[in-house]
Amino acid sequence: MNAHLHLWLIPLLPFAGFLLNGILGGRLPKWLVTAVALLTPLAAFCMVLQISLGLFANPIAIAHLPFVETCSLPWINAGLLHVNFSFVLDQLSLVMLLVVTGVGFLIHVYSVGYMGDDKGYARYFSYLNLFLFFMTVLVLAGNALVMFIGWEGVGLASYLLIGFWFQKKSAADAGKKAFIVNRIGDFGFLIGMFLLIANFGTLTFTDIAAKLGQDPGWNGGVVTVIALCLMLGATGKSAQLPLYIWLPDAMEGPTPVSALIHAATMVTAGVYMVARTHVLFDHSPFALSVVAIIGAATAIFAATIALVQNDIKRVLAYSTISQLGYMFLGCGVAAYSAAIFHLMTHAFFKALLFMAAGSVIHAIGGEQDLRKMGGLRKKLPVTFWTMTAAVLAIAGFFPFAGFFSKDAILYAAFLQGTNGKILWFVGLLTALLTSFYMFRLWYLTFMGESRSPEVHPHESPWSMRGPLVILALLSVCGGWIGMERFGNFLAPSVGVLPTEAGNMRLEIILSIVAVLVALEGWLIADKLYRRKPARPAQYAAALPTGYKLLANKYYVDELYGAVVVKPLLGFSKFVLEWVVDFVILGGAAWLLGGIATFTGAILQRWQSGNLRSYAAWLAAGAAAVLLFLLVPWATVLASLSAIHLGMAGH
Amino acid sequence: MSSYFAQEVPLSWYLLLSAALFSLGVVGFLIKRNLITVFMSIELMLNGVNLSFVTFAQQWHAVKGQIFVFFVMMVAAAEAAVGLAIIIAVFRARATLAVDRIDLMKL
Amino acid sequence: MHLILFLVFAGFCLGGAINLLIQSHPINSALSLIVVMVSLAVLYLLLGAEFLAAAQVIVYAGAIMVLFTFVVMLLNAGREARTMGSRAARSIGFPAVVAILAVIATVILHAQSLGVARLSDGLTNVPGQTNIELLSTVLFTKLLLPFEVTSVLILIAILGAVALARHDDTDPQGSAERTDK
Amino acid sequence: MNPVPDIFRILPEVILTLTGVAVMLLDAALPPHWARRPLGWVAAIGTTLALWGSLGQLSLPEGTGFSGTIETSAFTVFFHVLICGVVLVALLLSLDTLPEDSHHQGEFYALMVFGAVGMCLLTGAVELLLVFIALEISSIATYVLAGYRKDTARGPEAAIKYFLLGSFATAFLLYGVALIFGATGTTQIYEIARLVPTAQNHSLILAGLGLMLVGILFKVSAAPFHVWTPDVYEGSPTPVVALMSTAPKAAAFALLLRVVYEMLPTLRSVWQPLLWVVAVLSMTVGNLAALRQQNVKRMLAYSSIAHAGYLLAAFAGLGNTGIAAASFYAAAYAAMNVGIFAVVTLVSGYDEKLPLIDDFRGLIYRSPLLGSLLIFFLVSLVGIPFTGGFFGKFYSFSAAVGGGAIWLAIIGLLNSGLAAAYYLRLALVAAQQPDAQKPVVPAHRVGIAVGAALLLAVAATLVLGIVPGDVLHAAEAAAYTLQAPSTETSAPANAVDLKMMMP
Amino acid sequence: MNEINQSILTLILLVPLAGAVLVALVPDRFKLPNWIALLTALGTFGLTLHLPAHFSFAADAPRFQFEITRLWIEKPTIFYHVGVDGLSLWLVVLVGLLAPVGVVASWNAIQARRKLFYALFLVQQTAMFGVFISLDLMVYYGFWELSLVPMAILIAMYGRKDGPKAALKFFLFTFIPSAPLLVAILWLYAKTGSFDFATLRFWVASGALPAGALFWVALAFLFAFAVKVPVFPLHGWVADTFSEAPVALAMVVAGKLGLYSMLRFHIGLFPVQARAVAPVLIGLAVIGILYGACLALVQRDFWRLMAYAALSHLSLITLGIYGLTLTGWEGAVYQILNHGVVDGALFLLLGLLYDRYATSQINAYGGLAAKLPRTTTFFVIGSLAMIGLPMLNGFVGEFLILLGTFTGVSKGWAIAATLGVILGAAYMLWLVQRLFYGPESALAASKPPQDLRLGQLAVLWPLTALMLVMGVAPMLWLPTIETGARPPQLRTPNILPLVLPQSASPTSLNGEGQR
Repeated sequence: MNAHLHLWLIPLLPFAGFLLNGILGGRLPKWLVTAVALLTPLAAFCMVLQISLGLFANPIAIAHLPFVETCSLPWINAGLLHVNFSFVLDQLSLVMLLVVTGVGFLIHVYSVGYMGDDKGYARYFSYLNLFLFFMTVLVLAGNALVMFIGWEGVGLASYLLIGFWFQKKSAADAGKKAFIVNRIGDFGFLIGMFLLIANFGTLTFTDIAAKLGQDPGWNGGVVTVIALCLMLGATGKSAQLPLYIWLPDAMEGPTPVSALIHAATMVTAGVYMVARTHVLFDHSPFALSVVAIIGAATAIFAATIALVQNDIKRVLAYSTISQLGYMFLGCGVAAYSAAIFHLMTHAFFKALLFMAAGSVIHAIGGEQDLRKMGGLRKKLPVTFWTMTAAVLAIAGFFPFAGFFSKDAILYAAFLQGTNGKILWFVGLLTALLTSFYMFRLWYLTFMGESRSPEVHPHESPWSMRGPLVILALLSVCGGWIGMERFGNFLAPSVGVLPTEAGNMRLEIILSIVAVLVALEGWLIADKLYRRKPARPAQYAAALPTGYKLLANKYYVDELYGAVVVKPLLGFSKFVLEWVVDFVILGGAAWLLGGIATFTGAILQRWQSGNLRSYAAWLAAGAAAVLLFLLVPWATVLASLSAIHLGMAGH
Repeated sequence: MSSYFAQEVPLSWYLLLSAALFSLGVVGFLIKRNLITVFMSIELMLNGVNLSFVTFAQQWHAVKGQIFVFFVMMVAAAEAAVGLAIIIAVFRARATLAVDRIDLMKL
Repeated sequence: MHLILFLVFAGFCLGGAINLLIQSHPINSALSLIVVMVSLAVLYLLLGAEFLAAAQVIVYAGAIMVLFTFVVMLLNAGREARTMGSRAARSIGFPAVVAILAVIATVILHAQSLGVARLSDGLTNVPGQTNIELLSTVLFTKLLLPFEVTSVLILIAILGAVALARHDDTDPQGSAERTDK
Repeated sequence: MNPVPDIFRILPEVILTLTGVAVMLLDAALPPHWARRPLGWVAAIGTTLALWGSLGQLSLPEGTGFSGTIETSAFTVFFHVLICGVVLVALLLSLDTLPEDSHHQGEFYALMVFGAVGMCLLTGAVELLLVFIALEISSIATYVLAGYRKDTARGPEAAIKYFLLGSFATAFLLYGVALIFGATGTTQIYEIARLVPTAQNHSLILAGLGLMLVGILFKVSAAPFHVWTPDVYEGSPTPVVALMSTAPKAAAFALLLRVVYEMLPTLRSVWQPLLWVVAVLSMTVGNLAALRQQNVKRMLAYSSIAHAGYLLAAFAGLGNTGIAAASFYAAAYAAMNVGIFAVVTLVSGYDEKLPLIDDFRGLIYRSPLLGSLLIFFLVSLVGIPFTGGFFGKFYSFSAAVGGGAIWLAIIGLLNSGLAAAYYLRLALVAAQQPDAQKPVVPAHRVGIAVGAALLLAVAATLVLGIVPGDVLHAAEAAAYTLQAPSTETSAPANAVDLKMMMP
Repeated sequence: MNEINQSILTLILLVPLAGAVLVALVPDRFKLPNWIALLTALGTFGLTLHLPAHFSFAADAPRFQFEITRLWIEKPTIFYHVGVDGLSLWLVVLVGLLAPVGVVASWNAIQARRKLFYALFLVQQTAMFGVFISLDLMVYYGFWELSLVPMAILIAMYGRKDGPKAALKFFLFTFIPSAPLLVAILWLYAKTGSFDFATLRFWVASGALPAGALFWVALAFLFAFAVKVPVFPLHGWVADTFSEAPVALAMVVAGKLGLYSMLRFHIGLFPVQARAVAPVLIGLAVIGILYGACLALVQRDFWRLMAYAALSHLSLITLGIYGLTLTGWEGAVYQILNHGVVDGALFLLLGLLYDRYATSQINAYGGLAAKLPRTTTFFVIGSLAMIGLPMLNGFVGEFLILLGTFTGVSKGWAIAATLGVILGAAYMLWLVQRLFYGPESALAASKPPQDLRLGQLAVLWPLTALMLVMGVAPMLWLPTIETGARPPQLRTPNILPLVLPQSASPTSLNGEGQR
């Protein structure tokens, strides 16, 4: 195996871009900023491409994967903790790298057009590069702690980019919220790492896998706890129940950011992490079923909310959550490669959807409300056609990319016994909803007449249209690799698909069912939003409770506010600050001081200023001294003389 | 009856007298309301002490006790001079000799 | 005889002392104190301290008490004003005095091998030496330094008395403060 | 028999007496309209000579003179130097702060110098008669000085309070001497020490000890004999307070050391607990009462009561350690206290227009030098390391701990924490922004004499805090000479056999 | 070179003192005091860098290096005995590093009476150095107490609203507990006749001293240190001190001294007794972490917020120390360094904000990011380091401490502590948001923008770079710290030799009398 892959260059290239643009960006000419910003991810992408081409060309090399590259100097070597900067290249990270750098680069290009007029142009690109740096670190990480660098780092980049327009209070709030909610997930990750060190003495993924493999005794128990802790981390980063709440708010960021971070790459980190640590999950059926249930629940839960959202980006955000739920469902049924497959195709079409949405928003002057769009099909042809490809892909129509990956997950779920059937059914239902709300979005945006006639939309510049086209191609063809080939490729990293028990016919039947369901969704949307546009409002009026519940996202934010945030703040404010800090602790100090001063005041009264009372005190002192000296002495004298006399008597 | 005409008296009687005089001096300090009489009470105390010295000088046949008394007298004289001068100064400053009024400074 | 003399003059002493306390006019108190001192002089005689008896009369009764009476006259001190007394003086002071007296009396009464006083019982065993000779010998040999140092004491007393009692012609400050109470 | 001429045994006292007489005579001889300030310089020079003379006494063999009435030893030299130093500082301080038109400047200086004679004698006296005379000399001098501002209402009041209570306490002391004389038949300290173990009437000795302690503890203003202190300090001129809060106290402590360690070492088991209690009482009472004081001098008076308590804690120490610690503390206390009163004099003025703590507000802005010095001395009084106050406290409590009195040390150090509250209050007031509304009288100009005085005090406080080795060495030598080695071996405090004192 | 090694610690002590004297002597013109203070601080920092450069890691190297022992006072025997080991080495450097930061932070903030300020500031430096290098308990105690005075005076004189009160509070809170400490030291001396660290350690370990008394002695030590850190219920002084203290002092007031003293003089001297009270300390530390974080969440004043944040972070370090694991110790010492660096930067920035806008009410701020981009950037980086973002320094220490607690102490406590650490992000980011983000506030609009100047950048850049370097390459520091926590002669893995329960280690001289 080639020992000179220089994997460390992949993250460091964008990092260099970050440093250059971050420190000097304000003073560089715009073209230079653009060049730096684009060339560094491009170089990284090219490197990844070169590596993968080299690998594909050389099957022996593939057989030697994973390739681990470790910094010769340790990062932390203290006490129990021995961690190096180590990067690992295997099939899993290769796929992820391709997606991350590839889609990442496209979004960089897209951003050149989208953010062209922004004052913080250099700052924006430096953050974007920073994100790529952390994301590649996350993907390449050879141990959990290095992964944690990327893990927290992407959170940071996300925080910075969501709050990019920091003067908008909602944007700054959303950034903060994203970071803090992610931190709750990180809590689980941290505990998981502690448990790993406590039980395995290492954080290196390959060592953990080896140790788990050596001893068949590892099953359930602590492994479950570790897996669940890691899962908690994953739910934070990948916006699963119950920690998904930050993702819809994250749409406050610039749209390319939503495309890159909150759709294509960062939010999939949780899925990636589960796949990366799949050996742990494999040893804990309980953890796996938790993953599957969370995934399925999130998928349908988010899909229902997406049904009624009016903000184009929020619909996409909830659809992202829902699709991530699919991926977790895939992981939960141990179909890791299917999950990763869906991750990849999802990256294509979801990035495309966001970018197309961005293109729409860009075209109509920043408007994001679906109710004010419509009839854009003619005005924005490129956007329309690419968007259509993406909608078909996400709805799961054959032969678009989404069909293959979603199908693989549902199939894998179906094979998991009775529970699997339920999961499958939930997934199917979600597919129906997905199809419906995506076509709803499609109709509202492009079909019919324009509902805001005063705006004059215009197609985006080529820097934006180019990536759309490329991604549209990928959305169409991305799934043609086929699940089987993809699964076989990934098998060394994440194990084989548990689909051997099934058969071709079943798979085809299920596929047809899925496509029919998607079609049904389209038809309903077509009926409601093309043929009878008045119906949705009527339905909403007919079911006010349900509609309100959905429109308000099940009041989850409010629930968290009422159950967690407000009590915490109130408790801190009143119980801790007021009662404990001020009354009890402050009171104790005050009381001590008060006692001293009070005693002092009493002692001062001693000092009456009157000579005669002074003399009285002196006399009293003298008497006290005399009594002190003589009274005990007298008793001692008496007893001693008694002894003396007694002795003398003898 | 003959004991009343005894030629000797226990020294402890003298000492008790001395203690009594001393205590009366202390009491005087406590109850007198005039600076001068307060000062006199101190003289009374000193006289009580002197009696003790003389008595003990007799007890030990040590002349030092008597000499001590002699010095106490000298000191008393000196003290009287200074003390009375201070009393005069007080009177000039405050126009009173009442002990209880000399309480400007307190607490 | 000795006993009677002792009892009589001890009685005078105590009576004078008590009278000193109960008289409210300073002059009466001063006269009572003179009674005490003269009686003490007699007791000194009984204890064989002739020199001291003389000194007591001359120095104490003669000089010091004259000074007292002089100052009483000078300041025209009248009866003691019935000022509000100090409660502490009574409530703390009297028990304290009682305690002191009790302790000392107990100590004296428990003292062992205390002798007796006899008339004309000299301090010296050397034949032909009087008490006064002995006293002066000791005073000017062994206790020379204290004696000499006394001169400093006297000097300082004079200096102090002059400094305090001399009336200043000018009154640079304090006149304002004099009236404050 | 005695190879040293007796006059050398009292060399400093002689020099001081001559100086005093010279000042007095010059004061009388000079025309009335001439300035009396040079007399102060004469007195200062005389005091310096006396200091030098007492250092010269170190070369004398240790021993007594004048038929065993006065002693010259490292102990006496230590305290002589201390007293002369303090008197010197007080003189220099008075030189610049006494008003020019003050009528009795000459007498003032003479009284200070004569007072020093008494204090020096007090530390050297080994004959109770001389102790009594010396005590009276120093007392009378301070009585008069306390009432020196006789034109004010407070001056004579301070004097009469000090005088009457002082005489009252001296009467107790005298009674105590009488009882001890009665028990042993002598008033010579060594002889008493020799006779006490075999004396018959021990209760008499104890009563005598108790009564003597009343007188001595009054002089050091230890609770409950402290009541005079705040009133007298408040009414006396501040330069005099600088003197009388330090020098007579040091002398009285020397006397106390001599009485308990040299005269009655065999009664350690009796006096040690007593002093233990007095120490705790003094520091607690002093500190608590000082907390609420508004008048600076009264506050410092209470603080000096507390310091007496800290010093008395050293008496819980065994033999040499305790004596050395107490002596060292006396020195440290003298240095910082004379310093702070010097600063207070300069700020409040001789006529004390600014007596309250609030009047010190913004001192460091008005006069950075005085403000810094005030804070410096306060820091030393708090007992912060690298100042004399710290090592004083350190040695004192170290001796207490060494003597097994851990609780005493804990109470004492907690007390010093309490004390920090009011010291710091003053320091912080001085560091505050001055009140623009309230016009303040400018502080005294710091002249040569006062400058020298402050320099001496600062230098002494710093030397005692940074390189205390030499002084401690001297204190230990003093301790060694005070306590005969034979009694040193008589083991731990509470192990004194009571039977030894039985007939 | 040997002579330099001999005298380097003394020089480090004396140079700031000399600078203080010089500052006191020069006239207050042309910013002379500032420059002298700055040069002195930089010079001292340069001197401190000599220490790590010449510290020997050899297995046979003595634990304490650059040692000097000179008799100071004969009786009681006090030695001027100084030296550094792995625990104190970097702390000395840290103090040296923070000095120029402090001077820069005060450069414009202190306009009046600069001489006094800088002189006392430099004296404070000496005192802090003294605490870290003293190996004689009396000398140590001297510096320990001395460090209070300049601080109190400076808080009183340069406080913002109610300086004197805060100064009094600070002084009493920290001074009174040192009374039992002194008694304990005196007791040790009375029993052993020595103030020397090594000697006393031998004595304590030998079992010759009464165990019951030793328990109380150790407790007295701990009490004094715990107040100074501060540990949870003893933190009453922190908030007021932080809101009043000049920036240059607020950066140094909390933490370091007390934490170091715990390591060296509580656990180091009384391992058995420390082990006995460790559970209590662990509990208090965890409470402190959560308590500080919760209170920081609801503060309206950014100084107070930083105070409670400091309580939280310092409690975390305390947890690392009293977890008594090697991992935790290394993390704790490292975290002390991190805390110093990060707090230095954050306080500098907050101080600048306060100087310009004259308020510390968080609500008054908002939307500063557009006007002060550099300030914002540095503040955000500092905040991120503070909340433990990987690659920045805070993470390494935090992780090690939590890991040590998790594996060596108790999972429950570790989880609770981790929760507190997570909360840290909430209050810091909320602070960042309220100060810098959102719409521009009236306050921000009222003053012309003035971003960081050259001098401030010259300090902030190195500090920020240091945060990154310390996060990426902690191995530049950790091995040194390890030699302090576990001397090179002892290579028993993962166990602190100091706290071996039984006599498994040759240096632990546990006798029968102790258990």
